[in-house]
Amino acid sequence: MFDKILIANRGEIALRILRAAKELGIQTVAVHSTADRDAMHVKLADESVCIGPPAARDSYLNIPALLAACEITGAEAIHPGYGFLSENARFAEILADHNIAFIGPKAEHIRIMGDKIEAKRTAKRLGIPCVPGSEGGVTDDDEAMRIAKDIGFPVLVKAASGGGGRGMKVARTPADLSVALSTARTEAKAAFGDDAVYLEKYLEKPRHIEIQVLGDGRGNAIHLGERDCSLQRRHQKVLEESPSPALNAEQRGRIGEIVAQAMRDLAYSGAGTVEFLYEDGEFYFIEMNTRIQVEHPVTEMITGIDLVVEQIKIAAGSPLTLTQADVNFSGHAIECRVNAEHPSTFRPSPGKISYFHPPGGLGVRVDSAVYQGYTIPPNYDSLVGKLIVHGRNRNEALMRLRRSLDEFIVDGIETTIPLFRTLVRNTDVQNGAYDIHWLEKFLATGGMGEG
Amino acid sequence: MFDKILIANRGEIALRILRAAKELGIQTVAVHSTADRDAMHVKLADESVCIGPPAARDSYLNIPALLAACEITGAEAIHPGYGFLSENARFAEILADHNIAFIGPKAEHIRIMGDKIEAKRTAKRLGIPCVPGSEGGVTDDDEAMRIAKDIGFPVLVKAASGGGGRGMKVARTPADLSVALSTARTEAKAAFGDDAVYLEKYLEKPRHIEIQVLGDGRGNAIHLGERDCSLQRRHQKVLEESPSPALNAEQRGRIGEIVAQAMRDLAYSGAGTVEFLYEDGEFYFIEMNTRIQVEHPVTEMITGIDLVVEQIKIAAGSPLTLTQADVNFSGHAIECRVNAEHPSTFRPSPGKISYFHPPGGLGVRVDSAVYQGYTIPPNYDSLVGKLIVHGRNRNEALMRLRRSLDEFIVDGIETTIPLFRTLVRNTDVQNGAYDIHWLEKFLATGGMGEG
Amino acid sequence: MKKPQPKAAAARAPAKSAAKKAPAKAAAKSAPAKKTAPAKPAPTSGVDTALVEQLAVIVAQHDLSEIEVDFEGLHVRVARQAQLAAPMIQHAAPAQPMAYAPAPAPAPAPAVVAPPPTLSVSTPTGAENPGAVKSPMVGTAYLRPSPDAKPFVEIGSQVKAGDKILLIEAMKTFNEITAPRGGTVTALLVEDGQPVEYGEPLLVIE
Amino acid sequence: MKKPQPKAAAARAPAKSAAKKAPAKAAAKSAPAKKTAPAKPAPTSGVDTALVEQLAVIVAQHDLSEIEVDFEGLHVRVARQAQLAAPMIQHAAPAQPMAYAPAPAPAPAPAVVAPPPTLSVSTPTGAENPGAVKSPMVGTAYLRPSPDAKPFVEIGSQVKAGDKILLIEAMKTFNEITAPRGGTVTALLVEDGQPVEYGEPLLVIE
Repeated sequence: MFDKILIANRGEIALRILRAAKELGIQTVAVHSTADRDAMHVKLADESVCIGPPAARDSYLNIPALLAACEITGAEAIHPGYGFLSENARFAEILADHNIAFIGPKAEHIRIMGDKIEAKRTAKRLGIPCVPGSEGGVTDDDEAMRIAKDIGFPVLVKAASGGGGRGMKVARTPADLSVALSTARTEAKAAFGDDAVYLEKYLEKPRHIEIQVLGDGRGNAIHLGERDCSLQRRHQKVLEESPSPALNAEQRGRIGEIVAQAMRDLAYSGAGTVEFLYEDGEFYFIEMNTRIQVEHPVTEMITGIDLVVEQIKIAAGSPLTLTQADVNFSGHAIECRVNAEHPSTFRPSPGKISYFHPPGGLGVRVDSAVYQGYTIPPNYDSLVGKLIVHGRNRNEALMRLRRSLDEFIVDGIETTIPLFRTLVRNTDVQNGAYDIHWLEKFLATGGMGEG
Repeated sequence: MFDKILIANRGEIALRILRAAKELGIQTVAVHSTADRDAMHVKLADESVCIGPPAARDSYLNIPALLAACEITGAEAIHPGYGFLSENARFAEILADHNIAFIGPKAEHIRIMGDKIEAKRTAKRLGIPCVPGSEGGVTDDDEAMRIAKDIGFPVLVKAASGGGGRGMKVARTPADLSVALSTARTEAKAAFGDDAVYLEKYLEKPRHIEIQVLGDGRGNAIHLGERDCSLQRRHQKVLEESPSPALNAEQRGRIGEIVAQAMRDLAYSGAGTVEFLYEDGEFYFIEMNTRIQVEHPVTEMITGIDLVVEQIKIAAGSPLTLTQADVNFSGHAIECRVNAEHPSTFRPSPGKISYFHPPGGLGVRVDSAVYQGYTIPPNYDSLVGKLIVHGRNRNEALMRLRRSLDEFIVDGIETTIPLFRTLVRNTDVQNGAYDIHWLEKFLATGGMGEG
Repeated sequence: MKKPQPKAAAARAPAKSAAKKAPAKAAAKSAPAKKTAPAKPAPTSGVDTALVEQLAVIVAQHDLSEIEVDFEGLHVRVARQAQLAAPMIQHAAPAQPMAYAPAPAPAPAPAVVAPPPTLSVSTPTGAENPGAVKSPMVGTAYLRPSPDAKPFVEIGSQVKAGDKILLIEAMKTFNEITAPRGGTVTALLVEDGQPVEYGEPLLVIE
Repeated sequence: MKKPQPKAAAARAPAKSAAKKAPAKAAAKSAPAKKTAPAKPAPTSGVDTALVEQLAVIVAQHDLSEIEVDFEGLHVRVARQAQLAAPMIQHAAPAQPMAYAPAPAPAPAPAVVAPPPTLSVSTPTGAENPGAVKSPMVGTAYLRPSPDAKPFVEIGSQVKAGDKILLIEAMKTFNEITAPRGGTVTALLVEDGQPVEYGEPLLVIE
């Protein structure tokens, strides 16, 4: 096991990593920018090193500074958290060159999963279900119709060189296809100078469901069930829960085992998440995140497994001691990401926290790196903290979430707590009847009563 | 189910009850003395009623005021918490006369268990193991010797009318007995005017182990395992854990089932705790507490069962829906009672909390009714809050306790947090090698380095 | 840079935040014993109350907590709860006596959001009338002996000490509340049939 | 008494505690300033209240908590709750840059107790010399080009802008640190071979 690790991140995840390290009896080095000298994890760490000015490229993304910090403190390993350098394959390689352990997967797996096309190709090869579609660009209308019928309508016609929604058309029925094809081609030609399009199954109201995995790089891998992260705003997850209200145990076991087997075949090492869209009982691969995720506590609460501790153990060379049979799902967990933002306009609200009182009691967990008197700097993301509740069933978790949200006080800045107070009282949320478009629609139709 | 309950208590247990009620969707009435108008549960309750001046006899023990508060708010039930009126059989009867539900057991069971002699007689009748001893006063030395040999040495010779340790002598061997008898008789005669003595098995280094039970008053009852509360100072529990480091699953199951069966025979209703001394594999009944206990969260953490919710459901007339098979013990939990006291002299330290920052993260629960700016009044007990940790095993729980104690900040008053920081680093505590005398000895021999 | 060795040492010193605050606490304790000088002191016992008065002015003007003078057998100590203390108390205790945290509607009303809770320490309402008669018990206040009868008192009523002024009913028992002193009823603070808690002001006799 | 109906309404209004606290905070900040306006006390009892007054001004101006004077049989003690305000301000933003929370020894040393943590916001060290040259990187500082060589600079050295003054080694690379301006080296703040972090003052050129 490591004697000392360096935490190359900030905010709540830095504190999360510090807590795991302390519980393992490992010394901690906090590195921080000048904007983060008062961060809680800096105060709690055994050692701290200022590595640069506020701009992330000069501090948290500054690889030479991180290496120098390891050198002067003697840290043997770096935990990258999420964001920043956590999915930078080159960083993992550089660390290897310097005999510093990277607490994350192998560089090659980071690289594969960081490339959308390569990731999808790998997923297919490993038997992970993907969105059905044409293999490549389609130029012939008859071929397009044959493929579309094969996939099943509705289908999405996408510019092969596209992005950002331009050159995308939906054909709901065979009759719509030729118009969709010609419009998409025209737009694609205009936008990208290339009129090649491809076809893909169009999902009307998918949920975002992701599978948490752990592998030890030696061919052992397990899954820890799913998280339902369908409540999103601008592709940012807002509230996550597990189990998903949409899945049953049989479905969970099936997709979980497919993913776990894929990770065994890959000899994947560390924690990872395979993300899917889910509709009508089918899963469609989106991407794989080769790092710990913001919403990992949801899985920890229902399995009792400390994912960050497992990451560290694996990076230190331990084989996975957990088997799939050791993973028991108990109860229901929900996480709310409390951001320093206006609860309906989402305008960022950095600044000084004049009063901070987190909720407590049975089944309530708060992962937050703020404290009363702390100033949230404007330089980074707006996450104030995560409120995670656990109950014996979904209803108990919802009631617990409601009462703990009502106890939570963060004064001096605007936060999204009022948004969650509204969501937990919403019938659709209570019924689990939401998809990835639900929250945007709810907000657009005045769900928060304003803006 | 009740629509509205009144919480006839204060401090952390009042907040605990409020949280359970909110999670059940029940309206809450907080009653409080003038000293507690700023209490957190008063601020969070749906309604609050000031029932009297600071002295408990004029407020929290003032039955007419409580009845009047029910009358003007329409509360249908009263939760008494612990202490105050929680084990007052007459109060339970008066509430029944006024058609107000008492969230606790039947008055007759409170009365039986409130009388030491009656409690022991009942325990024996129900098959609960008791400390072996003479049936009553012993006057004849030969009879005393016969009984002593039957019990097994060492034996304790106690004044029949005694109390407070006067007239108590230990005979370690048969040779000591006659001196012990005559000394005890002389002391007993002088102190109580009655030289009758009785004999009892003397326990050298017992542990305090208690069994949590739930019954529905209809003959259904289950046990929820044990709590080891051996770390005590002046008969006050300081740190509690479950499972006990001294018991194995077979012992737990055996004593648990004895107690559960006794509660079935009694048709006991609500939550209760049967307390034992434990030595050399044997249990000896001390007393039964017919209420929720301070250390109940330890059991909640390893079973996932909300004991206060169960109390309320049972009082509302629900049959017990949990069966013994539903009670699964998962991991290990430890509770520290953080008091407003000097950590080595235990001098009370009421006053204003100038900074409060509870620990967070995985497996950490804080049950506290204080907040920054709150003044702990000098009128009541000194409990600031309870820190409860849960881990997959005892070692994980201890490491988690250590790191969370190191994060816990309560400024402005003295607290016993430093005592726990020392205890969690103590080898005996780490090994679970302690009995009910351990902490007193540790403190007396300068374990805290001072006083 | 924070390093383990120097830190442990450095930390131990400033760590005793409680100790640091001790002098402040001691001061705070002595403060409430605010022996402020009487407004119009007549010279008594040969003690120069004019001096006391002057010291009192100084102690206030300069926002002091205390002045002590020993001179030729005269010992004078003037203490005061300094103004400075106020913002501190307020900071944790904003002057908003009604700022209790609201409860969310427990009924599952979909769109109703609980207003944010606040944790603050209430300050006794300074505006409270010293002539207020407070409820000695929890119950329901009645202003008249029976529904058809005239009220015991009205605004403007003259009362003598011992006069019945109200009834408070608790557990079907009607408790007579009598005037603690004579005077004129200048305000009725409760309505007929209103529930009252312990210490709640009922009416004002001036 | 708090009742559901009026409460919901009342609570919504005062909920904005952040706004409420603003004036209190402002007061706290302005408070230490307002101890002027000396009164004009006439001497009484032979006690020199002008002295008391002067002491009062001093005690405030210098943010003292207490002055005690014994002189020819006169004893004067002037105290002020200045201290009270200080811990409060500190509490949100203490002027103690080194008050970071100490880490407990992670090695399982049975009897070692972690010093209590503190959470406080550091203020930039005001005492920092404007002539300080700060480290542009993390690494190990060296004062001489090689172990046997003479140091680049010593206290008293005259330097021109661009002169080599230090090396900082990171990843086996020695980075030359040059003087940002000319002047005299008046302080060396690091030792040879000392690890330095970003922004750490290395030496002072004045």
